[in-house]
Amino acid sequence: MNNILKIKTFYLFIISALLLAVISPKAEIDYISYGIFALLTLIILLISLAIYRHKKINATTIIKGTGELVWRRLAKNRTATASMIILILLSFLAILAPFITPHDPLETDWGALSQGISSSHWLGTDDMGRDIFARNLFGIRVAMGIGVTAVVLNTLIGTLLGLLAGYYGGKTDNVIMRLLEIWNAIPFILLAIAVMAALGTGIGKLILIVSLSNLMAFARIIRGSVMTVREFDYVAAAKVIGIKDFHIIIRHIIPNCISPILVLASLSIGETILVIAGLSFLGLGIQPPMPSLGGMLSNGQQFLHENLLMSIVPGVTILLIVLSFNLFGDGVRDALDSRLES
Amino acid sequence: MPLTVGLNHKKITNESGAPNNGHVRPADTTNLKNPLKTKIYKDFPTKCTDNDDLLLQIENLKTFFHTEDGLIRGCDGVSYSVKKGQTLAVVGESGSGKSVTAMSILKLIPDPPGKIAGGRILFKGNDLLSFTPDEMRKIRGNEIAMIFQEPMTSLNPVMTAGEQISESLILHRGFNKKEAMSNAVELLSLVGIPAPETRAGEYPHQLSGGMRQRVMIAIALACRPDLLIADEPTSALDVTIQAQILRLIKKLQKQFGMAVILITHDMGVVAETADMVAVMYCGRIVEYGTSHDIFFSPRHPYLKGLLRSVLNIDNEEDDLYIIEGNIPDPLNLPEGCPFEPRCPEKMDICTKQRPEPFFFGNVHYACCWLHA
Amino acid sequence: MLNYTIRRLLLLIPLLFFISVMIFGILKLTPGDPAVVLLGERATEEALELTREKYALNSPFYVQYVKMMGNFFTGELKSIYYKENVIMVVLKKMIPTLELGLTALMLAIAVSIPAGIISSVKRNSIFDYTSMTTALFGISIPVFFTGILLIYLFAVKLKVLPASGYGGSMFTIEGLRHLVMPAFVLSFTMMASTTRITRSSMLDLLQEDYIRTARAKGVKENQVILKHAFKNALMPIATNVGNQIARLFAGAVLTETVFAWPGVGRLAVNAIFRRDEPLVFGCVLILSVIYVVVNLMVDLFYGIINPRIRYE
Amino acid sequence: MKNVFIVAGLAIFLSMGIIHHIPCAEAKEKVLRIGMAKEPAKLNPVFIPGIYGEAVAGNIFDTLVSYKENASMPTPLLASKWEISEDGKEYTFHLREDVKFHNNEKLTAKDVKFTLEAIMDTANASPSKEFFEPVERIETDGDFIIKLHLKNPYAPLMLALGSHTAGIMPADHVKQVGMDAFDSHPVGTGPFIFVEWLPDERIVLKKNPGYFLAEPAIDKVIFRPIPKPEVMAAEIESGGIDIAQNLLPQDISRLEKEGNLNVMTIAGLGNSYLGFSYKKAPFSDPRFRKAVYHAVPFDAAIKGIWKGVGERSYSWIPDGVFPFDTEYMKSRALPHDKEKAEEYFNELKKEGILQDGFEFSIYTSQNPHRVKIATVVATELRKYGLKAKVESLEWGTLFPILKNDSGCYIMGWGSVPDPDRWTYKIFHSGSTMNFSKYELPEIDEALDLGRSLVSSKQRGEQYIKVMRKALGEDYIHIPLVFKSVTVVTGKNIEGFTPSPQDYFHLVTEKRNVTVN
Repeated sequence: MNNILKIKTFYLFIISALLLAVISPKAEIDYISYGIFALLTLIILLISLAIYRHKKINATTIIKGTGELVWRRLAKNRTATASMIILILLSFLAILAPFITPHDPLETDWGALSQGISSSHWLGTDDMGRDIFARNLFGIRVAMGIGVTAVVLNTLIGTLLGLLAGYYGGKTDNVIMRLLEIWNAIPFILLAIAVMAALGTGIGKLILIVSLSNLMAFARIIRGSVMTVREFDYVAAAKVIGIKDFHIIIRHIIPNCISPILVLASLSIGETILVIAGLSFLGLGIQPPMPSLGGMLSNGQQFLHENLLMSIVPGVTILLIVLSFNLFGDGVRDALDSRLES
Repeated sequence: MPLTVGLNHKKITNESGAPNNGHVRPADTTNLKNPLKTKIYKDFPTKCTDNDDLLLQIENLKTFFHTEDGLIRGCDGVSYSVKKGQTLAVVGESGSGKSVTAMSILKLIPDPPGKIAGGRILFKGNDLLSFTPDEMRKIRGNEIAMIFQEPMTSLNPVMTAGEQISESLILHRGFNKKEAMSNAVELLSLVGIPAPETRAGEYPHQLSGGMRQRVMIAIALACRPDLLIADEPTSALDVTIQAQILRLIKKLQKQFGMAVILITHDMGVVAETADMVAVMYCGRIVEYGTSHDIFFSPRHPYLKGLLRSVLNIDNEEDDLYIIEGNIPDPLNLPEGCPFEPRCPEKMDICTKQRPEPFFFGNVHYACCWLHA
Repeated sequence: MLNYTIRRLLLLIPLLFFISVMIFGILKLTPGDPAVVLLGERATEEALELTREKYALNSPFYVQYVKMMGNFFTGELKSIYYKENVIMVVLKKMIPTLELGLTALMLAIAVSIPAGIISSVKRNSIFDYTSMTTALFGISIPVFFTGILLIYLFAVKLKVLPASGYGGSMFTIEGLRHLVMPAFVLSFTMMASTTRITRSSMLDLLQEDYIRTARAKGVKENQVILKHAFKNALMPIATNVGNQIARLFAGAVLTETVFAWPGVGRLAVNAIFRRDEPLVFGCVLILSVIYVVVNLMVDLFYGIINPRIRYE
Repeated sequence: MKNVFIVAGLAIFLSMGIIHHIPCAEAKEKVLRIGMAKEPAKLNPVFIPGIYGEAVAGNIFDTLVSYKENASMPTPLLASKWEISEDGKEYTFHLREDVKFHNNEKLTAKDVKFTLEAIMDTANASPSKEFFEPVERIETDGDFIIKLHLKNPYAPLMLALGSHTAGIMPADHVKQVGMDAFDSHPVGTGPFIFVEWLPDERIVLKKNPGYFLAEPAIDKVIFRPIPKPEVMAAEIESGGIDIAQNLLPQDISRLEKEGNLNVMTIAGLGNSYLGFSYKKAPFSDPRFRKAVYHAVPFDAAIKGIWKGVGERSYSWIPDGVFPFDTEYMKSRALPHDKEKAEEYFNELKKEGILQDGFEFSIYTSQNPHRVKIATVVATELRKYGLKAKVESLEWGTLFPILKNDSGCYIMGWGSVPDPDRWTYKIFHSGSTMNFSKYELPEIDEALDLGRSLVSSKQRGEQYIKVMRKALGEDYIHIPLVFKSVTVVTGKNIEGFTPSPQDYFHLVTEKRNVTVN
């Protein structure tokens, strides 16, 4: 039993279980967030058990799986681990937002306009008397939530296109790449604005448009690695013995392109969050009364004299989120790209 | 081991070796006296005799690498010398420190993590280690030149062959662009490249492996160096091209009276070209002598093993002889003789103490307790 | 090389056709009525009808498209809001855009390439750490946040630089004073990512064998770095600069909004908000053409610096 | 290789400098720089759709009568005197004979006739056509007398003739050049002559030395559109402009405290209101509208958002403008009362008119204050299970949505101090601006009477009837705020006072603004 304590994720599980217990009395404030957090704790438990079992089985063999090697190299990289910790902290804050702040982010308090930091409002209030700390937390939730979903979608679509173009080559490759070239030629932000103005704003449309943003980058890299993998003999061998394309792609091609996908995905999360913040800064994306970091920043620009906090807090939060994702991305790239040792 | 080309048909001249006064032996003699056979020079002659035909003399060179995991002794007290026009072959498995020694001569060891920790490198009488970077630069490419193993990656892909050759001419001989280019074309024809004018304007990716190696040689010989260090020049080429390149080096050596240090792991190449041979293992020379001594009276078990594992057509044994095990971990070298774990004739003393050189005649020596 | 360029330029035509169809499609989806923008609050119904007639706003989809494309190329496509030929309106805004964009581009390259080279040569030195951390901040900080901070610091507090707006051509003092902050903000992100790319590609290249050959030839160290290593690093750097230029357009829109800079990006954004369909159509088309041409220039630049790529 | 790259970059740089004209050096002339919140869409009076066009046109063109100094009393300008017949159907104007256009053509009655007929001509689709609806025939008597014949008496005609959208244009010149070209290069009789218009950058006017009232004291006027209010504040502080308008309340109070700029505030005529649909459920049910009135702390919110720049409004008719009925309307305002709101909402939910979690949008323009008040309403209504979303849209998108019954919206009007101007078109069932689709026969009847009656006392009664029914009983709108007009000028500007309609009057019979 004792070596289960050696696994870090188990500690994560203990912390989140503790948190779960602590906030359970206040659960009725926001059942959904409480539910999500409970689910997350369960997932962390399952992961730590899986690692524990994995460690027990091949405790003897010295040969480490590539996954473990990569994880070890990532763990060794101090900045990457620091960024992971910050990200975990931020996501906990985001999910547990309703339980942390006493204030509702939308609640206006006309008596307390643009107040500085005080015991009741930890980061002061904005021009409509709303608690900046609360709005910031919900802003993180929105920014990270949309950012990650958009990137996941972006990765899936980009990889699919890259796979099709790379694997089948010839005409399909040509068609897909030409279309992507056209899609890439239109300056993205104008396209986003035009679509938003056309279809109206809202989170769903925001995710949709952002997830179509840099398909070209994904497709080109995946296509490249698929083409190299396709030339290997074992792929030819698989074809020879009659395995259907689909299986070949799943079993042979994708595992070999995982590392470029992972690297590009983790590096592009930061950028996607910046794009989302940019769109809400221009007044698209998330509409009031929902809080959004970009929106708070653009509103804050009118109160530079009176209340600088209104601009500094959301700006620094975006910076912190994007910085940790970029550090994490660099860590993943260095870990996967063995040639470039630190 | 690549199949050697007819080992025995090359006539080995039984040079007794030039008078070896002033020949230098490794300094750190151990305390154990050697009662029987050979004289041991306790310490170095203080002033090295400036024998006019002695070009390069390395004395107890130590090059260490301070890596995160610990200290790696790339080259641990190596001494050898080269005379004008002479070819010294440095042989050993990869990781034996032969390249490190060569690179240390030109001080091309990347500073972090590598450092030249001790010893002297006397070139034409003065110690290169005391040279300033500028002085070193005057030597590199001008008096000592070097060619490398990988022709594919050793040429700058965005510069034409002609430009890369004329660069050292412009640098050391002060030629202007036009002069240097015409000289480069000459050099290209010298190294046997057909239609040199067109080739000079072409980029490395347009040339074949053999041709690129010839361009490398042309670059090295641009300023008629006195010493050419060839770090496994033929290992990456196929056998037919290999022979051409070796013959080319031999011809140019004669033509310019140039000394050559040939680093290789292929005994066949050694047999064909070398006057003197140094066998290295784990950063040290384990046997040194004329090629005749090495091939006909090998003393060190490692050398014997090397020679036996060379494929030989007229050798009846059907299975191939291999030297057991592999090179010890450089981070923690064994106490005694580094070859001890793999040595078929090892004794218990081998595990306790490092053997020092025992001489057979005045040139040929081997570091092995068998001959104590 | 020449016929490759011509072929790429010919490729532009189908590209433009697709882009224009796509933009037109999006515009048609947009609710709202451009005629209203023209007439404003007190417009009567038949007055609106008249305007729609004038701009053929309610004829079938493809008729409008053909009409619009025709007008665009013959130069009669008039912006509803500016009452002027679309191409002229965009050209008038082109100068501030170019001034901002090119200054940012030059600033970024001038700073990032030396910084990248030095930090790759002096690895893990203080210079390396500082430039890498600033670079990391550069790609993480939102463009408009830096903008707001600078406005607060230099315009509001120190009152040294004008808060925003365009002060005339950059060759006048007033013009320059207005250009300083927006150019810096726009170039900061680009500077950051180019430095990172330069450093990592230089690090790779300095391990290459031909660098060792160059040193063995006795070439001076800074020659080795500049002539041999950097010349090979130009390609990954050019790729990065290529797609940075794409971000330059997007970033420019945000920077132009924060600094009220009358650039083409902001013109397009306002046009979209104002439902000025002809102007939106013209703007996005011209911006896309510029973007494609710039990418072509980057590819040609490849051809020059990389002998391996011979454009047949 | 590298230097080719650098040389190319420099070449582009230099070429840009040359083709961009170097601005003419400003000699020591008196220049007044005015910051405007929005760029005028049009300068041709017939086409001017909004107050920003009127503000600039006011300095280029002259009108028959002027309301510049006194917003409710017409004073002579191009017309030295005028008579109105008893039945109010015939207006005769006597023009001054010493007036010349900027292109030296003499001003005559045919120019006035041409301008008014251009406004009435449907082909020009003029936004101010409806204000000249009652005019039947215009005849000129010689060069300097002009007669207007009306179908029926129409009191607000004088206001229409005094508004800058009725600036007199040179007939021959316009016929020759055409309306559109005239719009990009207007020629009038006013104190300033049009020089150039760089869209989104500036509009430049120079002084008209031969102006009949007086030679303007400033040589040149530059109007600079600065859409973002915080940027306007920074520009006036850093001396980039001399006169700034529409600043944010927090900047106004700060500048007042700092005291190194003149800050002048006067009551405004612009009213913002929260409107409901009269036809679409659940907004059509008065209880829903009353519930919303109770649910939102309007007084506190308006004070918090508009701060000193506006005071709460209880009716469409501002305080101090006839008919004076503010006291009664104030008494009809509903206090912030959560229980009452809850009660109404539950009633509606019980009767099935309102479902729980009812989703709807509050449509508003992009004016930051209106977006904030809409956010407050949305936030408060969430407490009663209503999911409200704020949609702040550009005018072009907003107008069609409002026209076909948006349900719930925030709009605002500002105009001349005559009740007809913004009651007729807001409450009359026929008017396109009646976004609430408010339709009551007795309201229509009262409004028509208000237009045709001559004596202001009788007209006043009609408007009081309309206000009390629409706002006091039906609560079809919740009036929000009368935004006061604040103008900030540098200390070196003399003689300038703000106008209730955000106009910039530089030269009138009483003032001649100077820059020293």
